[in-house]
Amino acid sequence: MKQIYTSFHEVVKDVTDGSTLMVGGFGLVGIPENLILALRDSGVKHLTVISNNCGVDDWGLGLLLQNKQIDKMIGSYVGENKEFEHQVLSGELEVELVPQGTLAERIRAGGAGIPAFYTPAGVGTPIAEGIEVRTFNNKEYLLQTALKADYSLVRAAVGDTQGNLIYNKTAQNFNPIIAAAGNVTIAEVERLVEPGDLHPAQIHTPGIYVQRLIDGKQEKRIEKLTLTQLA
Amino acid sequence: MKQIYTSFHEVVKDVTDGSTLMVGGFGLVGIPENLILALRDSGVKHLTVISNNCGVDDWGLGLLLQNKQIDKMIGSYVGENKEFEHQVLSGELEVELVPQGTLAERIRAGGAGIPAFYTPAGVGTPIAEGIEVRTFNNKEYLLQTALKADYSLVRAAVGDTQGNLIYNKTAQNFNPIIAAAGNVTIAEVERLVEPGDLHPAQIHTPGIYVQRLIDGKQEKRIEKLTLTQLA
Amino acid sequence: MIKQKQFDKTLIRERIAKRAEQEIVSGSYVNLGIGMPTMVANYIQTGKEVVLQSENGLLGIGRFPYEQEVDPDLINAGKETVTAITGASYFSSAESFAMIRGGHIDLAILGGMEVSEKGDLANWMIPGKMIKGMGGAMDLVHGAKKIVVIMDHVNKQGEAKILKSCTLPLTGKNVVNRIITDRAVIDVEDKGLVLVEVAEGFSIEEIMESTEAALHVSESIQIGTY
Amino acid sequence: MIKQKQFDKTLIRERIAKRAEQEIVSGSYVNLGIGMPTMVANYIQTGKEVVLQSENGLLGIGRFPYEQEVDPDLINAGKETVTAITGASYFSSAESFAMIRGGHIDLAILGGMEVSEKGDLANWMIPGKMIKGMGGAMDLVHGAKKIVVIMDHVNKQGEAKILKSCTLPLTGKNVVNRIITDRAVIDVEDKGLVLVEVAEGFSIEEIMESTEAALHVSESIQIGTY
Repeated sequence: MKQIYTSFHEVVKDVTDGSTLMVGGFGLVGIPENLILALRDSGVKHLTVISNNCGVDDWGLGLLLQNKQIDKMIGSYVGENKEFEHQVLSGELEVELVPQGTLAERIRAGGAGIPAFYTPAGVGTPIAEGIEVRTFNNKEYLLQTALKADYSLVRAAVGDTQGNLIYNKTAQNFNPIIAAAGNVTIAEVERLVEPGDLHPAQIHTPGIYVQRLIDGKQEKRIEKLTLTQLA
Repeated sequence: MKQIYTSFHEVVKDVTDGSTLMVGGFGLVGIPENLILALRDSGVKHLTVISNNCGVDDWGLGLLLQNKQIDKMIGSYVGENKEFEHQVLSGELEVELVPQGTLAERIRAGGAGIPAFYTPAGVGTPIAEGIEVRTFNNKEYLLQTALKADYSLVRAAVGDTQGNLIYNKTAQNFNPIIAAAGNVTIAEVERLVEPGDLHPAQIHTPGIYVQRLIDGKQEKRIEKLTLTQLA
Repeated sequence: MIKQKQFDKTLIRERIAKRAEQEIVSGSYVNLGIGMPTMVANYIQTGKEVVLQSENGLLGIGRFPYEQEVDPDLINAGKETVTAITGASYFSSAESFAMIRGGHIDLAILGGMEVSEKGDLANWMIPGKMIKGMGGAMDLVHGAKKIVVIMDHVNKQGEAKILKSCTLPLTGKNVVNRIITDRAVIDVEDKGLVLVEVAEGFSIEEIMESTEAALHVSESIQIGTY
Repeated sequence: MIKQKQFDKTLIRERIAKRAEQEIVSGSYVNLGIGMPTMVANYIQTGKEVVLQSENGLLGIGRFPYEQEVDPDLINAGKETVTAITGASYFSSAESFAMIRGGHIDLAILGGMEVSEKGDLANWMIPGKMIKGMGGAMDLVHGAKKIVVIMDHVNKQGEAKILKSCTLPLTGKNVVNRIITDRAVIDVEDKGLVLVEVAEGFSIEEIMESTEAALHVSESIQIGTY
């Protein structure tokens, strides 16, 4: 039922200029490394990218920035990237900053058929400009609308050929909600298995949300290695 | 950190007349059987109950109906219960019928700090009476508000003493969202285990949502036994 | 009326269910409503890959269990004991309706009391009778990519159920894509209702007569297809 | 100014973090912001049962890993490699912020640039400087049951950071419950700011002078508590 690919080049080939992409991950954890590399190589341009962060200068979404493939970025924290700053200041890159919980909920809403919802985050702050404020039970909330994508790129630890996915530890993060919010969802998995190999109650992303699968080895760069020293 | 009870009588003792309860389950599957029995025995009255269904005449929430402990019921389908019909017609019982997906989302919103959201379910139907209609992208939606409860009663297959819960198969249903929407959440578990016995990535309800735990044997009545006959 | 008597109720339901099965495309995700729609599963042709969703939190409904397989915690939305297929997944009711509302289900086959020529559906309450509730129907009609309603063409009194406007309270407005009855297959299009198939033993005229709503006859209409 | 010089920066941060640790009640769920708040974890007294939440989807942050334990897929919200405690759970970002926004976190300890006498907090952007983003701060200030802001009492120029009104763009309006600085503990109450503790080496007058906002002095004020 699902399209199983073996070439990263092929699996992103139909992503056209001007597409809106959602990309899973928090920092460099849980990012679809190989799909991003394939997009860099494809040279697709004028992308709108929805992702919590924007990689670092030489890895993750930072690669697409370097290559000037992104026109607009929607995220919550983009501070680890000098090229990002440069392109914003020069006006090449448009940025929409969204509180992280609002970003997560807007993406979930996109996948769940909820067009809009109210949330307290951002009331009385610059991000409330131009946004409807409404009071429920004497507290103010902002109206926020759903986010959807033409393509959603996610990474899972294990996936079966029916599209069911399981994520590893905090590499889950935005991946399950992004998987549900894409018109076409492409899952890069570290290990591809047969249906029945995953326990039905342990699946984080049911297969219905995934259209394409491909397995690929992960580099898994560590942004900030912090250790407890053996005494 | 959690209060572990051994008496079902004790664990529901502080539920007072007039409380709002959410009760997990779909049909008779995943209902907190022993907590309901304890509420029947406690004789607490004038309850508002939020639950997808209302049990059958002699089991589940039907027991509280029989005992005239429920003043108001919020659910999506209440058809398996003659006493229910009788009390509605006699005006003893108030009913609010909510589309099942709207009910699930209102409960999720209650636990998630979302005061209200828009959904297409019910547009142009009797349930839209008195409800705000709003258009997003040329489609009409209804505004729906969050539901919360004084007490949430859920049932899980396994729980650890930190409150982490795992549900069995379709006994999950409304239980995880109800667990998150109660001011006090009481989990009846079939098996109580130690922290570390559950895999952190397989937990359906993180312990933060659960205040009290108690283990109890389940009867698990089957409403409609349907079999494949051996040829 | 005479022709309807030729079939007993079971045979009529079987005829409708078998025709409805043809709506299911291999590789799709389908939700079958409670009652007659559930029967459609019995007729799914071998070789078709179909994943059935159950709104109580199961993607991948299997057959009914053998006696020794019964798990009281594993039911479908009709509360019947079932099994799960290989590759199934379980989830909460919130996730289940996120899946439905979010447009991820390809097809929902639902029962109907009345359908209007605008595609309005009434299938959940009869004023004056006890109201049991709408369950998941109001979410399904807005969520699934295609909504097929299956029902008898006329009611017990022989009156049309496909109407200019529904007389019963609605489940959803302008939501039905196709109606399949024991007599005909009718599509809901922008211009109105279009008769696309007539069942064996009926004529176009008989369908017109037993339908209150105006019917366009498709240029490619097929007669006696089922 | 003289007194501040007596401490080096590390010692000041340690003093604040240790005092902030006293805010943590045993048996509670706590979110520690990035930077100085994260340091608070180092001072949690033995015997206190505390579960630390990380908004990237972890309930139960443990210590930093030994070298052989490092898992690149296991980080905290500051992107540092961590471990998970026994009884931890992992979940999605949507679930994580449902947990935060839904009021399930007992306490959040956050850094601050400015706090106003109404409890407004500014801690995410300085106009004219590169805007990195607010991350989860705007959700945390509305979600956690208690918000404690920890920061230096004055900025590098010696100017007050506790103001009548914030000059920087806000993170949240009327959200702070308590401010802990290197010099004092101040509560935000309906009547305004209330000075409840003064750190060792400072007088009430010195706190007043280095605070722009009006300060009520608590009847039960304690001097030299930390």
